[in-house]
Amino acid sequence: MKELGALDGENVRLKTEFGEVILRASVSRQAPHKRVAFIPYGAWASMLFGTATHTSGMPTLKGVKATVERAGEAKIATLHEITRMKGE
Amino acid sequence: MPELLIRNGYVFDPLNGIEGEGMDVAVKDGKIVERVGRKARVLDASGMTVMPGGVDIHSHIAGSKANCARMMRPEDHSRDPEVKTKYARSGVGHTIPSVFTTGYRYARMGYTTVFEPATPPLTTRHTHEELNDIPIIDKGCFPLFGNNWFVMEYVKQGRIEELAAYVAWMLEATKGYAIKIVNPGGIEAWRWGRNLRHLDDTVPNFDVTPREIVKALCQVNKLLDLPHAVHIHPNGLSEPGNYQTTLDTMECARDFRREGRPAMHVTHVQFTGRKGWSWADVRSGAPEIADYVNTHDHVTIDPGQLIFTNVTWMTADGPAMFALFKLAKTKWFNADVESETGAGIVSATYKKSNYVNAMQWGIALELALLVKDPWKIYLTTDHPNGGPFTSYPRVISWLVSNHARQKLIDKINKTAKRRLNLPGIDREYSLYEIATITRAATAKSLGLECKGHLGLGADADIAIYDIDPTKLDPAREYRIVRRAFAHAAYTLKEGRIVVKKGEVVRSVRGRTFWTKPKVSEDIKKTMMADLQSKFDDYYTVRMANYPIEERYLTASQAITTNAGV
Amino acid sequence: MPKATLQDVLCTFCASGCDNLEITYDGRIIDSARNGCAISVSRFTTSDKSRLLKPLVRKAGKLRPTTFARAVDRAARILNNAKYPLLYGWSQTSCEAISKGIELTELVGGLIDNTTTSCHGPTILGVQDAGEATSTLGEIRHSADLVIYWGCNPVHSHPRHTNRFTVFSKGRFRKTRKDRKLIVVDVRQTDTAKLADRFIQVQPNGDYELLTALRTAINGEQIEQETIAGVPVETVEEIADMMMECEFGALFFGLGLTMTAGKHRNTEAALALVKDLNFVTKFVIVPMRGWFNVAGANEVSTWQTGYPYAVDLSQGYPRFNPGDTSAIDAITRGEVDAALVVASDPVSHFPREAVKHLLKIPIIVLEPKRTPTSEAAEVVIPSAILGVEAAGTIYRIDGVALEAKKVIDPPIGVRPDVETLDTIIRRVKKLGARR
Amino acid sequence: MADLAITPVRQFKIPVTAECISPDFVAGKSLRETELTQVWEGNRKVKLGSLFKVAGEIGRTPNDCAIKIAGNVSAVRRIGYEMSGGSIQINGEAGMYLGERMKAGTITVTGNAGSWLGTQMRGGQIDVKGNAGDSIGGSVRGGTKGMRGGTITIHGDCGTEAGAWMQNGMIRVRGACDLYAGIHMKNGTIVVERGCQGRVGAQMTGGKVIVLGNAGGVLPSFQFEEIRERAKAGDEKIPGPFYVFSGDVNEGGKGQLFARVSDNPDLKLNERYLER
Repeated sequence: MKELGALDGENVRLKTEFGEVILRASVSRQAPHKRVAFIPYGAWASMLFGTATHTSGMPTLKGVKATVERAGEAKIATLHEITRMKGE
Repeated sequence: MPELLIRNGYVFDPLNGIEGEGMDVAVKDGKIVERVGRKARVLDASGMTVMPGGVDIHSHIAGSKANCARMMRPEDHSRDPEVKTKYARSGVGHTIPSVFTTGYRYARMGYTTVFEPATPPLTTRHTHEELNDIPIIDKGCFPLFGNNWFVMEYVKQGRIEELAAYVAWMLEATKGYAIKIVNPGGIEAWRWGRNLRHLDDTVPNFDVTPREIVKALCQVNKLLDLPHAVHIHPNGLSEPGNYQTTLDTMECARDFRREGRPAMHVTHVQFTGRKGWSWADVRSGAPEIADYVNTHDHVTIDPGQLIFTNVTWMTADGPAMFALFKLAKTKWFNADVESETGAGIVSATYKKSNYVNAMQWGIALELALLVKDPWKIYLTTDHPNGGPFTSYPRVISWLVSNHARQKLIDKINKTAKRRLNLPGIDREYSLYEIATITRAATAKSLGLECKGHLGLGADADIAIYDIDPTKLDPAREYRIVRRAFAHAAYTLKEGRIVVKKGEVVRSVRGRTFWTKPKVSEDIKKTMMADLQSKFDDYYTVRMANYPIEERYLTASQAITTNAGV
Repeated sequence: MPKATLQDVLCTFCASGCDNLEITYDGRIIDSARNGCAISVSRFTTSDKSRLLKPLVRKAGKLRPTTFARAVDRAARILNNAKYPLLYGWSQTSCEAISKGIELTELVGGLIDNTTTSCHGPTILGVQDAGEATSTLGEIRHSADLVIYWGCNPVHSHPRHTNRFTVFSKGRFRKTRKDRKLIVVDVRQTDTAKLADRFIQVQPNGDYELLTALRTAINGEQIEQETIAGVPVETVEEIADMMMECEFGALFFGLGLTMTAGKHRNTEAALALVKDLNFVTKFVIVPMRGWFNVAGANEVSTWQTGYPYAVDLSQGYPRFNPGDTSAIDAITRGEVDAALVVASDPVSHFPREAVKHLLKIPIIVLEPKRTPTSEAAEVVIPSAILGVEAAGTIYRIDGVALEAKKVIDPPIGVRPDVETLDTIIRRVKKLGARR
Repeated sequence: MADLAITPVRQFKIPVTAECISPDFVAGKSLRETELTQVWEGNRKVKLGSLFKVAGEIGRTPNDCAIKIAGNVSAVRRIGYEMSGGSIQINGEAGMYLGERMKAGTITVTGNAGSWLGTQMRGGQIDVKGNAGDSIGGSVRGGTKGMRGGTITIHGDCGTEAGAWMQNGMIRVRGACDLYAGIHMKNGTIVVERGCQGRVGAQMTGGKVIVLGNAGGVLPSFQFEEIRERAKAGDEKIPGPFYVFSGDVNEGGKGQLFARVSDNPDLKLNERYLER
């Protein structure tokens, strides 16, 4: 968080090769884990995953390379908006 | 259900002493009856052999072990699929068939009753879910007791009556049929990566010996008057020189014989019937074991015939499976069950050229040929350990025809051929004897009065094979015998035709047999107090959730016995 | 109806199978759920507003209430006309319902897959190559003197795991915490790691290298690298010694292995490590299965079709090859033309690309509560909540079968999945399955 | 060689299983017969003729048959199943299980090919101009025997587990490989010209993997042997120099891993093991 200059509770934008999403950042209670962010599963996190399963049926849902930046005023999408974005 | 008359078949019904007489069999409401009306449907069995439906006493077809093996071996399934038809669900086969395929493939061979010989009590709800799904055949399962903590503690304290009450409670709780012992004490030693080799070794932390466990449970079997004998897989599986342990184990049951009924059944004796000191020196212990069985009436056996094909070893004997895995170096699965038993699975292939495999194949056949009384030995391959149950017709061809045996003997490992007694044995089973070891004797051993025979009141489970016993010489035309037993002309289950010309034409639901020994209340009360005080310490499930309700079995058939305790 | 209490009830959250819950209820309202963990309480609150109470069918773009018969008919027609339907979910419904699901899949010629495909599917693929040395959880409580949690965080995911089965439990041969050593391996110091005697921080996606190094050390071979996945080689040797010197070791692993790069090969390496350890001591391995009946979905699918998940029955017999017949792959390639989703929410949890395709095809949903998937569906049929409003069999982490109990009646008109599926099957048969 | 043109009538979405598109199946059949052959499209049995236009002539024996497929058949599985001669030319995208259990003959693909290409193949040639999927030349699920012979050449990149459980034969990837190239390999040779993601030769028991380009590190279960000037791939000698590792020691493996020195600076510290 310090490197980012982000404050606890501030919105950040996460981007991976497959998609991006705005989420609220908070200091991890189970730190230190430098340069690693943790997101609970769900509609928002699944915006960031690819579908390649390499003959395992399982997409890569952990250890995914992502960039994090402060999102300024951008709002967090509602569940409805997230589903609509996935449909485009 | 319409009445049915099976006309003019050659009937083999060993229990009622009928050997190939041309006669009719009348069926009404699923039972064999004296006669039927004129409008009864007629099934012309002229020129064909009519037998009771096959009864398999020992075949690993259901439960947590079988399912872990299925899950672990997709390569075994993809080669042997069954496409769905109008009457039959789809499935997969070879060494561990899926449940629907299991029922259909048994019915195609004219088998109508099969028992799962080893279920950990804690996971028996799983076994019953699979048994419920297996179509057509009647069935049951044997819960494992040989390494159970409560059993070993009662044996240590010598409280046989409480032990009997505990076994009665467990049989009712798990809806099990008979007492099964596997490597008594040895699987408890496997908790620390060790095993027990002999009957008088001591079980760590419990201070009892396998001999004491076996004797106590044989005594309990008698006290509870259970329909079947104690079904045991002795210590020292696959160890060279373990035939002596088998003989000593048989000796334990000597004074628990019951009038006209044996006290012990030793299973897949081929795996524990070896003389010699090392793998390179395995010899056949069959003559000694056959001699013991011929000269005593308190024990019966089944050979666990080996087939030269790819198989899946599967037994509760965890330590033995790990030892075999170190030799086979294929896939190994192990699952110990808290305070009760264990399980081990290894995928393997039996080769004619391999010395030990060839000896195992020979020992099993020697047992079948040297035991004189067909009521004391039953046909099994300990499916899927020795081979899949679908290979029973091939085993039958080896038993009825010395020529068939000799052809294969010439192809096996030369040293094994020299050291086996098999080449010198020319006994050939008659169809009557085959009918005995595949249905009449097994039904009698299991104590199933309505099975394995065609007398009045028996279940109308009938197999009709396209063999004319008056014209066919099984010894010469063993291929015809093999093909006939592989694809029954007709199989009837409780009077309904389920298989025609080896194909399933109707799927019916089979019943699950279990025993319910009646024990006196006061003994039960003291036992229940022990159980309630220790259950939460020994198990991670609550005692209230351990028993399986009778409604859980889609078609339940309880056999009650009056315990002498 | 006076207030009543039910003892020894099974919790319907995770696969630990805690079956000593005490539920007090009054008519159709549950008052309290005691003896379980904090999460179990939420599983027994049934009256929240997102509850589905009426069958819904999409007309002119909007989901409108309809009768059960009409919803079943619509569902049956969609599945019957599809050329490659997917029947997905199954991990939070009963084994009896799963059995109906397989029958329906065979009838309509489709693909049946459960949430294993995005959870511990790689574990099973690993077992199919390397085998598995495991045991029921009670054996570990009684005997384990070394416990390892690798890539899992039971303090949050399986809250009572440590005090029912491992370091805080009371076993016959291990009575207290000091009779056991606890090692935690994770990419961060989780709350579970804070309980550990040794915490090993591994770099993300480095599990395979670390597992391989441990095997090399246990096989007595020389490791030539200084650090493996961020762990110094001396630590690797130390951990290897701890594993070899224990009397009975237990390795629990979670999605840290199955979801990171390497997937089924990570789990295979862990299974092989435990297999190697059995040559020197007694060791078992147990996956930390998620949903309370995901193991049941594998068991039923295996005994009926021979395969644990991702089973293609479209050609009249079972075929299995994750990557080809698994839900996420088949959907992403646009092969699936209809879907039945039971007790699961793929629209939320599937990767975005897969959801894009899923939203293009007609979806039938059997679900107790509204979810993004039910919002996007053609047909929605409410289900009674298993373990609360309906009884049925489930399988615990270690394959022990237990019975989920029915505590209260479901809302009027809401049926258990097994009944709904049975009705759909009969309807499809009446429509005359073509094949 | 008699040319048989099989052209998809549309872009298939529902999976099609058509192992009948193989010289062995069509050899000696009439065009009519071939068109009437039943194939699966999803859960429907349809005539081959309804999915593909079939034109040209069919040779009497497999070796006389040259099948030409123009268009995207990425949804068609098992083309060239167990073929023992002749050729298949796919101008476009090929599907999964291409040339599974193939004994001889050649398959060429101008576009990309799917996963499980050349599974358990015994001989013959497969040549893909574009990229290939995962587990090429590998085994079936739960099986322990991959390809036994023949050659697979991928001009683009290929996915994970190339040559899994490989028993023998040759795989040459002109592009890059994802993780686990040569996993569980028993014998045979794999050449990867533009590097791998890593974990090369995991759990291999024999055979040889030659990596030009960065190998993505070496597993701790491999031991550094020496630096060799050249590596032998079949009858070809590939100039090095190469770091040579042996493994996988966890499986008692005698496999060899060649990583070119110039592309693998991260392996430099192994040079300290060289005797001065």
